[in-house]
Formats: sequence, structure tokens, C-alpha cells
Amino acid sequence: MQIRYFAWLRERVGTPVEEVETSATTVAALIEELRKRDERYAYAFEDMSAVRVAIDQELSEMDAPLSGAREVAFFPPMTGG
Amino acid sequence: MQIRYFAWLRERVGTPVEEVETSATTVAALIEELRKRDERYAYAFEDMSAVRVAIDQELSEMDAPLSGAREVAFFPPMTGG
Amino acid sequence: MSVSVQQGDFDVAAEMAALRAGRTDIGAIVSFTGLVRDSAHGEEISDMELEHYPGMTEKALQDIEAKANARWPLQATRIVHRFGRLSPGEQIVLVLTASPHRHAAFEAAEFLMDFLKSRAPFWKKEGTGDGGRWVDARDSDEDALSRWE
Amino acid sequence: MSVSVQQGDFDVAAEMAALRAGRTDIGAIVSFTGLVRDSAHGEEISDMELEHYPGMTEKALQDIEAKANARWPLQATRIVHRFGRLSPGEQIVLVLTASPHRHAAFEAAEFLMDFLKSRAPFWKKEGTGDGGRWVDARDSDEDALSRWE
Repeated sequence: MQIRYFAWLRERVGTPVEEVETSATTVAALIEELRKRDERYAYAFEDMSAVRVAIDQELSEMDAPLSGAREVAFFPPMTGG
Repeated sequence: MQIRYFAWLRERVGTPVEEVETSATTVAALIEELRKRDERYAYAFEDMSAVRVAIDQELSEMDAPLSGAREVAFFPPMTGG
Repeated sequence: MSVSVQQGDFDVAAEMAALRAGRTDIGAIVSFTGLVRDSAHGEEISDMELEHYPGMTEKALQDIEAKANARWPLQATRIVHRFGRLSPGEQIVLVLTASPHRHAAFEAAEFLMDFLKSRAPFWKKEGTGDGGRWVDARDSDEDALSRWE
Repeated sequence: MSVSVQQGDFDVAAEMAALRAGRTDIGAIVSFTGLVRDSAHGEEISDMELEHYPGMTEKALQDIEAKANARWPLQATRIVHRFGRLSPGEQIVLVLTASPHRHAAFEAAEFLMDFLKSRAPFWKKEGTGDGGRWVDARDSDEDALSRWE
């Protein structure tokens, strides 16, 4: 599964994109896995109220299932316009 | 006193502007004078809900005093923009 | 703040460029352009004659513009209104508002248009097959105005 | 309906001309142009870096545009959003709406901007003396969005 990071999440994790092998079935479970892997992730996901997720480029919820997902993206609240 | 007419009031009265001698003290009294003068005016002022007045280029009410007025204008509700 | 009442056309790009020229503090510019439509009430319109009240028109537009500037934090405003005979597709009116924030720019532009519709001394006559018809003021335009009171 | 996500600048006049080209049924065109401001929270801004999510951005913009067209009687809409490094005074975003009636054009343009602010995958980093700061999403932008629900 490909994971993308944007804005300060990208800066904290240290990469814009990475390939991850996971058996997590939800977004929340995936985040738990990442947090345990390295403190960069713990830092990036320390305030979940400021984290948004998209599954295959669709905004999603943290408890959304990951089955069949090819791309998961994490980013702060959007500030377009 | 100069009187101006715009849009269909101008068409009904038949002139865009005229000089009128009057002793009327309010707009309403002036209209009564004009109505008696000629049926063109009676026609122009037949539906007063569709007539607006400006005294010296300021929107006014029909019972407004005419003292000191140099220019009175009659026109339908405005349709700008 | 600037208003023009003119027979000739206007150039939205040039007007917008003039508004922005030499400054970097503007966050939002809203423009409204009104155009002559080719039909009304299902009837074809050949042209539109815009009559106005020279002298009073300029004052009314300046007054409306001052009201908008008193009410919202605007950095610049511009009103251009044409008169005379116009063809379908031609530009009638331009309103521009500039502000640090988008809501002020949007609201002020709507406010200006709502006032222009029923408080600026213009009258429209639509050219139709039977010689033309004066456009009636609409209740909805008065209603639009009342929300700013 | 048309959206562009691009690094280069856009030309409001050309975009507006394209919207109007060859038609005489449009009554109202509203444009919104967002610009980079030279300061924020009393601090000077040297530049702005706009990051986005290629692929998702285009889909989000098309989705927003379709929602606006489903909700108001629009004759044309256009969204252009830039990304990359921009200087104060430069254009960031353009929204255009065309309708027979002014209220639909105004409302749709505000709706599009409200959605772009907090539902289009862009992130802004302001260049400040201490190396730059990611712009925080504002509660007022979420509030603005909630009025369309």
C-alpha cells in the first residue's frame, strides 16, 4: 500500500510517499502500526484532531476500512482558495 | 421650477423637461396642479404606486415640501444594474 | 472609490489591474459584470435602451459606494455603469470590490448590486417586436435590498 | 464546467472572455480572485508555498464544480487554482460563475470558494523570517461551509 504525506505531516515523517506492508484493516489501526514503528510517526500523529485522511483520493474517516485500498494519504486540514 | 420626467413618465407627458410656475407647497399638490392642466399628466400620474420623485436630485416622499426646490423629477421605480 | 457613468464599454481586466496596481495587501477581489440578455419572459430582445438621470446618477453611485466602504473593510471599490443603446451580450455594469478577506469582498459586491438595481436612477427599455417595453421593477429586488437594513 | 490546477499564472480577462464567447444569454458573471497578501497576523510574508495532492486536487475541484452546477441555474463555471511558490500580490485562485440571474452567480461563487478553502487538498506555507509557517485552517472557514448544508 502506498502512503502519502502532505504539508507538516510530510515534514515530520520525512518523506512524501512510501510503500508499506500492513495487515491493518482500518486507518486507525494503520496509524497505530506506524506510531510503534518510529518516533517520526508518533510525532506526526500526536494530535489526531489536526490529521485528515484520504483513501484512494477520497476524503475518509479514521475508522474507514482499508480493504482494497491502494493509496492512503495523511495531511492537515486543507487551506486552499 | 424645472420638472424632469424619465422613462414612461417622460413618454406620457411628452417632454423630458419643462419650466413650471407653481405655488404648490408639496410634491403631491404639484401633481394635482399638473393633473388638472392636461390629460397627459393625468395619464402619467394615474398609478401613483408606480411613481417616484426626486427633489434636487435626492429621492423624496410625495408629501415633501417644495420650498426652495429648483428641480423636481418624476420617474418609475428604478431598474439599474 | 471611483464611479463612472458612461456610454462606452469598459474593460474588466484593465479595471481590475488598476485596482491591484502597486499593492500587495489585497487578499480578495470580487467582480460582478451585468450583461444584456437576448430574451426576457420568453420573448426575444433585440436591444436595450438604458435611460438615466445625469447628475443624480453619479451622486447616487458615489453615495452607494461610500455606504459599502463604511460597512465593510474594503481596500478599493469601483463602479462602472453604462447608458444608451446596448445589444444582447454587451456589458451593462461592473462592480469591483477588494478586501483582505473574501466574505467582505463578496458581501460588499452583492450590497452594491442590490442598491444599483433599485436605487440608482436608471431605467431599462427592452426592444421587442412590438416597439419596446419598459422593464418593471421586481419585488425580489426590493426584497434583496431589505436584507441590508 | 472546467477546472485547471497549474503552476503558471492565469488571465482573468481571457477566462471571462472564454466564458462569454459566442453567447448572449448570460445575465451575470461573478469572479473571485484570491491573491497572496504581504502580511498575516501582523507579520511580513516574503512568499507563499502552495502544496497540493496531484490527482485528488483535480477530482475535488471537479466534484465541487458539479455540486454548484446541480444547486444553481448556472450557464458556465470555471475554477483555476495555482500551486508552487508565489510572491505577495500574485494571483492564487480564480472562480467564475455565469447565470441568467445575479443571486445565483453570487451564491455559487461563494459556495465554490467556501469549499475550496477547506475541502480542496491544498496547503499553504507562508515564508516568514523564521523559515516559514504552515497556515492553520480557520474555524470561520468551517463555519462558512456549514451554511450550505
